[in-house]
Amino acid sequence: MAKQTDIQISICGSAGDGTIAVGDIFKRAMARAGYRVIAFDHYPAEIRGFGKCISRTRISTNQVYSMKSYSDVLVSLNDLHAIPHVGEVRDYGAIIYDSAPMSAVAEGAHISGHLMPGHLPYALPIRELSELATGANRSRNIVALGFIAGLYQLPQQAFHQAIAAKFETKAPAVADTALAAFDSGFKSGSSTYKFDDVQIDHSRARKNGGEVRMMTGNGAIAHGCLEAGIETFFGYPITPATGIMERLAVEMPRRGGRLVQTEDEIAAISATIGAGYAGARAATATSGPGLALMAEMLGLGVMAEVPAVVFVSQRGGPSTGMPTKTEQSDLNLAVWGGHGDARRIVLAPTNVEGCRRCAARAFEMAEKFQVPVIVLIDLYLSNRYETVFLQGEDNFLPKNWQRVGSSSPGDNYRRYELTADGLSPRCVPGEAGGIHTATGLEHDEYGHPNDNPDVHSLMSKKRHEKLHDAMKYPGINFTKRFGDKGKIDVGLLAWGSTFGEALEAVLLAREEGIRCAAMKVVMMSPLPTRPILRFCNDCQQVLVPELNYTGQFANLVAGELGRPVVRVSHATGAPMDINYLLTAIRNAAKKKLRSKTTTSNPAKA
Amino acid sequence: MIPEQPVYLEDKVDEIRQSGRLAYRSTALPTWCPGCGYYSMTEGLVNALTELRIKTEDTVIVSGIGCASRFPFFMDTYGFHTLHGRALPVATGVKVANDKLTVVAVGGDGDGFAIGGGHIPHAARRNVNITYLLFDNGIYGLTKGQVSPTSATGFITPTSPFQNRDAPLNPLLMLLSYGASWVGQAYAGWPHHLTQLIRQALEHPGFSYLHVLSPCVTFDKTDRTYQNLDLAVRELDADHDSSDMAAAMRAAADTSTPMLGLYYAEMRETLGQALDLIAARAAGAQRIKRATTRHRQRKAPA
Amino acid sequence: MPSSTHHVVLGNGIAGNHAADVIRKRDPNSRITIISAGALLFYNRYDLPDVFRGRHQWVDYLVHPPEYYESQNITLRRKTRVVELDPQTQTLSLAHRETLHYDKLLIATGGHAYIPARLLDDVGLMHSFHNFRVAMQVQNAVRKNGTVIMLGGDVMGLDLARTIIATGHRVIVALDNRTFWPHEIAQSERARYLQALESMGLDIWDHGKVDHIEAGNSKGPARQVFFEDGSEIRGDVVMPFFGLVPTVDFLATSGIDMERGILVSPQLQTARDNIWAAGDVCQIWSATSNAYRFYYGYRNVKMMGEVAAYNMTGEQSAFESTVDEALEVTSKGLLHSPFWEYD
Amino acid sequence: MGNERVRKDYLSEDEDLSQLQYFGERVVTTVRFSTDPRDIGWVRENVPCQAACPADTNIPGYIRTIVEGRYGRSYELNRIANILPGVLGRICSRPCEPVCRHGWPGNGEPVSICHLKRSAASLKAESHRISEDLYTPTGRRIAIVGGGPAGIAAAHDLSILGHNVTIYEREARAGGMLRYGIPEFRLPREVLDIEVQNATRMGVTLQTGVTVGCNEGDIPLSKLLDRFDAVLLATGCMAAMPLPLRDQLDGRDLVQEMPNAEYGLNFLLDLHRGEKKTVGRRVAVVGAGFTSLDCARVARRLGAERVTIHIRTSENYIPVMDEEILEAKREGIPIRGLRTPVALQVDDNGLGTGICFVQNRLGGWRAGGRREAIPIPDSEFVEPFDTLLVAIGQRSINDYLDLPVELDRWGSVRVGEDGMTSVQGLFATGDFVNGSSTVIEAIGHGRATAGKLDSWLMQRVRQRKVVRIEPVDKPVRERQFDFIERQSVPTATVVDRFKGLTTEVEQGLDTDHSLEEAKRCYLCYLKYEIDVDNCIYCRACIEVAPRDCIKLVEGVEINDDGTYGELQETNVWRDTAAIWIDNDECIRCGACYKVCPTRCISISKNEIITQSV
Repeated sequence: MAKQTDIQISICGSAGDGTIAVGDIFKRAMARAGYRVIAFDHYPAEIRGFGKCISRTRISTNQVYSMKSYSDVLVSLNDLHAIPHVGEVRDYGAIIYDSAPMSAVAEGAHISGHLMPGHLPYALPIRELSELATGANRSRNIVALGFIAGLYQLPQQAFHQAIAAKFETKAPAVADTALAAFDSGFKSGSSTYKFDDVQIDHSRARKNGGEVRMMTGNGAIAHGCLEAGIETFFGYPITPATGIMERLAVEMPRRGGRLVQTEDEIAAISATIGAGYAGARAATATSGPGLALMAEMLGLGVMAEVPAVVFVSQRGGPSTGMPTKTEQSDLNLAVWGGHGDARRIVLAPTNVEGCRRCAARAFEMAEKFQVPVIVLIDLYLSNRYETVFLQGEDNFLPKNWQRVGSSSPGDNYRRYELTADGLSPRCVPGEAGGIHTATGLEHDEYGHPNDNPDVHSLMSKKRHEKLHDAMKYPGINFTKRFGDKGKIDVGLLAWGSTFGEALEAVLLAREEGIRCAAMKVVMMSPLPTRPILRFCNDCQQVLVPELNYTGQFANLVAGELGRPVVRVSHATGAPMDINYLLTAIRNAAKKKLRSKTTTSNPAKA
Repeated sequence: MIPEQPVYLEDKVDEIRQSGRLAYRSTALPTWCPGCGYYSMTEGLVNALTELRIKTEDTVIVSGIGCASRFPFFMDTYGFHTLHGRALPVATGVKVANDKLTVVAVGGDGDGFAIGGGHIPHAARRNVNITYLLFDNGIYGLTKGQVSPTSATGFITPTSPFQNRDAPLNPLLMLLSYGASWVGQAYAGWPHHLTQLIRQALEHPGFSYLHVLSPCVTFDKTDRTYQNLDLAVRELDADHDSSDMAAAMRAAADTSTPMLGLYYAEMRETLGQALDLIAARAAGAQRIKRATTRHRQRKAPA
Repeated sequence: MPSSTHHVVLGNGIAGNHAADVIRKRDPNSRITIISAGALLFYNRYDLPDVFRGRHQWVDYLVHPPEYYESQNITLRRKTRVVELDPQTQTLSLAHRETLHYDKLLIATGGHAYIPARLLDDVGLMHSFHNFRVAMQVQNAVRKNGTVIMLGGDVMGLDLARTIIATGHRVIVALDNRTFWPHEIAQSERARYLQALESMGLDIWDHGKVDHIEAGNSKGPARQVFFEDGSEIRGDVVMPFFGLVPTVDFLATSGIDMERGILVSPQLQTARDNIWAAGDVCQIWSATSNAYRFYYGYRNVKMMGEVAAYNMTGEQSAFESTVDEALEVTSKGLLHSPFWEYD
Repeated sequence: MGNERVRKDYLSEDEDLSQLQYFGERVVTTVRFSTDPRDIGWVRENVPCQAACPADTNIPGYIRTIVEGRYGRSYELNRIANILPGVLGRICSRPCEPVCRHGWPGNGEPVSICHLKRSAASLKAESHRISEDLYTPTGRRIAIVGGGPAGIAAAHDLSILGHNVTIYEREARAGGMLRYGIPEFRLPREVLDIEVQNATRMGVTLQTGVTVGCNEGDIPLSKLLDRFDAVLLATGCMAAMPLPLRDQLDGRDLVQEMPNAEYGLNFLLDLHRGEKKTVGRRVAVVGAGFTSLDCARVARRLGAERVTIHIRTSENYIPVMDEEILEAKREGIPIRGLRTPVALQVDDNGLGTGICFVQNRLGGWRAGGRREAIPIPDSEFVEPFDTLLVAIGQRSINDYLDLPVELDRWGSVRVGEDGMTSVQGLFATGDFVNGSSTVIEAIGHGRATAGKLDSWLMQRVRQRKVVRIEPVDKPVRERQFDFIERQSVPTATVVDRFKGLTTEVEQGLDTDHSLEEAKRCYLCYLKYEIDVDNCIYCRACIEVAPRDCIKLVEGVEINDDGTYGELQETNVWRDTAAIWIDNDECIRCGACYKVCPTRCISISKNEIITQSV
């Protein structure tokens, strides 16, 4: 069929069923096979035991940036957890479950009793197959995986490699077992008559899948850090940002980088600022609660003009909130958080590829503009997988800060020299002639404390205006418009992970004939108001979808543009619901029609 | 005192000029209260750095908030005046970023043990190779004389008008139990002794903690004055074994007559060494891993 | 009356689905569960021959769209096999080790192809036609202008044969005493009926009993059938059409009276309370013939389902067949069976 | 009186920490002696009183010993310098007091150094024994012409140095001006007698009533020169300066011709030789020096009703201590200023009736803080008198020289660096060389010349000045001392004074007042120094300093003569090589010493002493 591949597979199980692991193998295998992948796992806040795990993977011929609102296939490794998710499978989608559970189940406790009439059941003796193939039932997940691969005739080779890679650190026997389980699943999948209408267009799979990498937002950030030659990282574990540190903990030492787990977020940002001051490419990563703790030190970074990169992955708040749920409610904190006029750069990538690019560029920008840079993502983006091209690498700049300003080291050196663009010559410890004291106190050009009114106003101006050029920084699209060109009925102004859903919704809306477009905004601070305003002026209505209750981005935009926008806030802890968004678009379009009819007539007359 | 050999001030002055000591000073005059022990600490550090021939550009002094916060401004070394209680983590960052630097964190008892108290144990256990000069005057000087974690019980201040009822901390015992690899105590009134201890602290590879007793000449005229400290302090017994933790703790426990000198010192892997080791291990691990991967891929298609 | 009565219907066939339909009408609030061993929603098996006419989408065979089940609030459990029935506790044991409680149970599991014992070894080499999936397999297995070998040749087979021949294939019927099942054919009449078959385009192969079946070699037809007299024929598929046997294996321990099928009263009531049966699975007491007998054909089965449904919901009506069961030869000399008719 | 406490502070060996607020123990190292120009220069510069004293008196030294109650030692310290403490404690012109640091702007009144000298002399124990460091006899013979202060001082020193000294004194008794010029109510003769006796009793031969001169009966100078290894002329200025008058023919001196007019000097000399002097009802005294004041006051005591002193400028500008002027006024003697005598009115029988003055206005300054007086034309007026005493100055007499001695253009002998005149072996000293000056200057000069003479005789320098540097283990002053008022000296009532010529006017300070006054002294010879090795540059000292006396310095200039020059002040931290106590500004209050957290401030006593070599 000509139809391009675009399927979403959900694997649902209980912690310990290897749900996430098998989902991981699946998406990596699909990436190897050359499909574009986006995946988002849901796992429980509980450390161990029976929490629900869902691994959702959407594979497509061309990269997409959001999950579908429905799944095409659901695999149940644990019916109790899977049953509530049966409804997310579309009509004529497939549901795969174990037809031979180990122990008797109470009435209604088996998923087969919960399928919707439109679903296609695949009752598979998963456990038995696992035991048959491996002598144990621990490989149920991989049997199921094999079954899917077999059922849809996915390339076995890719899965073999993915499994091998997955278990390469374990004893060889582990991988052998896994492979055996997979093959048995694959066999039964291949021999099962396929009723569902889940279609995969094998012809369109890129044959040279190797150059495509599978990454989470966290992984991409880590990757970007490494590409940027990160030298030091200080972090404190916090969901959902921990993954960044864990990845770097493995990779940085191999490249001579240094990573220290600090005693708290305050220490983490402190050490990062310290390292930045000392000239290292330094970063830390945290989530909302951690960022709140870091606010004060960020103020210091701004005042002392010390480069530092802070990766923030938002989660449900306030307070401890919902550590394993996603939300975009730390925008205010990231942009305004802290005391005083502490303007900093805030980047909010909208997809995994963006995470990597922003992460790498963040170091360059922090260095160039001598200011802390916050890269703001959320749990959804942190944990979701996407395939990322590493082909045609953006060539990220190596560490260097040009000597701007007239005063050169040694010769009447002024660390905070007032220059045209507000950027001052930076020296770091070890450089003779560059000696200075960085301080959180207001200071003169030499860095000497000075609270004289002129000095304060001049320096405040410097600290703010030097960031104007940040909006021109090459290598990142700080804003980008998608969808219909020119005047449109509905425009979506979206940021962060939500942009993916916004784009999806816009595409669906256009299929319904609504003239609409979406603009992604990647730079939150300073806000690139000019392009945003241009976009808004093209729109009858501007919707700002975001995952928070108060509409923080809407407030930011409305505030800076002085233009009303429609808040489409969605604070459930889940990614933006495409249908919800679609409805909002429809309504906006309707409203616009009404207003047109009422207003246009007198205009004509 | 008049030395046996006639010493003329201007000769001394020339000597000082030649010594290069002054190069470590900034141009700005220190703004501490006259008589403040910080001057003693400054000179001690200046002299120690001079003796050790550490280049000014290779020295970084990190301060938090409090009377110590201005410390870097009075030195012509690299300096970082950071936030209340955060000198240690920032210093750690600087050191991790560049091991070649000589990093000195300075702070007061409030900065160190109140708001920053959480950082000390970790700097100590990590054994990050920096020197922490803690200036203990048992009071918040910058905010005009409130009680601090090391204020004596019964101390009366604007925030403890009916006497401070809290028991003071025993910083030396804390640091010893935190596993600081070098713990010493000095007294601002003994500048030569202080200098020597700072020198040792700087030379020690690892986290060196020097507790510097000093009065607050402005806000404490009654309790911890130079007079009282002069009478109270004494040197550690000549036979004190600085490798004997128990002995060090016994000495530290005696708060009535604070003893000055090196309490405890041990050689231990520093954070820098640890990170290098990790890097080496990581490099090794990578090789092993590739091997297994190849092995897998041969097998997989079967 | 708001009823939480759980009506469980075993079988996703004509009887079961019509019963469910009636139960819903008569008791809008009751719980209705249909249990099906198959994967699909209710579809009309009488249409299955169309697979030879290029009707390959199972969706096209559905009697009801998915929405129907939602609107009727009928739960359809597919891929679900019942392994045991316990009338005492009114529970069903399902293959996946779930138990299901019922208040009123209708057994409409129908029947499945009868395979003579001597052919059991060769089951793997024969194609059945009882559901969409196997029907598709047959359709796939038969080459263009290929040959289909039908063993026996009951009315279902003959019905299928009509389509296969119409789509340009050849059908060989290996005669047997169950040919024309379930019609009882007097020896005297037999030749006339065979005549009619031939005039319908079937090839008659009258060489007695089949000895065994073999898979053909790579080239050439896929199957060879050897007869006891040493003769052999070749074709793409071999399909057994020896009539049906009721699907009642899971009732072994249930203590329900059975002969070949489930023995029921004219009200389709089994010997057990709250259990009815309908369709090909049951033998109904006939006062006229003083015997328990089977009734076949779409209309009978549909009727049984409805009667059972009425009685399950409080009626006491009896089943009476309105179908003339005679096999006839039309004026054109073609065969016609009333069991081929459905609406 | 705080007396007891203070004594305790300073005397007790075991210090009481609570009262002396300084910390820790000093390591007192040994005393050392220095000839380093920096040390000598330091004392010279930082002890202004001693620098101002012609006799180089260790003033802080003797004042401190008074505070310590060691009057005897105090007396000795004085005597080492001027050999006549009791005398100078009364009539010294006190060049030290105007320069006293305590008198500097902002510091209040100078210490009454002179009165304390007197206290030392008068309060010392009955049993006090003076000490002399005698040199072995040299056998050299020296003749000194003139037994005035200069002569006596020189004689004392030379005799101590082991020479045989003979004083030839024209008058009946030694003492010169002290005995014949100064009235007894200022200088009781018994004091003079004892001290002259003390000065001359170590083998000095006094030949009184013997005139050296050219008249018969006189001993010719040339002869002395033959008989002695050296001769020292110390004949002072024993002649009055003539009053220049309009239309006064050459050679004539109306003052001498007039019976009721006289030169003040002669008036006093005669008086003290025992002549019976009388004065009229109205006495006009012309002149602005001690002599004129003495004449006026004597005249009052002799019964004159109206005694007026006429001076050319005004009393602010005359070389007399205010006390003297004050006492004169108390005694009812008005001083009339801005007038210059131009003529005398004489009646038929040659008696002067009035003196004619021309009115002056003040002009520019002259050397020594004197003012010009510029006559106003046609402003003459006449003051009538019964007796006129003229004391406008004195000059030396050298008509007795029978040798060709080189003179300068004022007619006094010219002496070289070595104190010798143009004639080999002939030395001259005192007013005879310098012109009319003060007693202390005469003594100082006499002793200086004696030293030179000795060197010439012995062909080598036998004595030198060195700085004695002694550590002081604590500040000996307290800031509150700086606020003690200058103690005024009790004087006799005017009634009592006029009972006779001998009633001493100034009674001197008693023990308590002496102590109080002595406490005022800054003890400038104490050197406060910061040990930069120990200094933490905390500037606590600067904080407590009462004046701008402690400075941040890059260094200090050294003058060509090797003494300290200007401090190179800075306020740049990096350039601050030392914190330096500017002893020029220092008032030795000890505040810095007490506040220093590291005890890096040291105190040393720096005294110039004479050391034999």
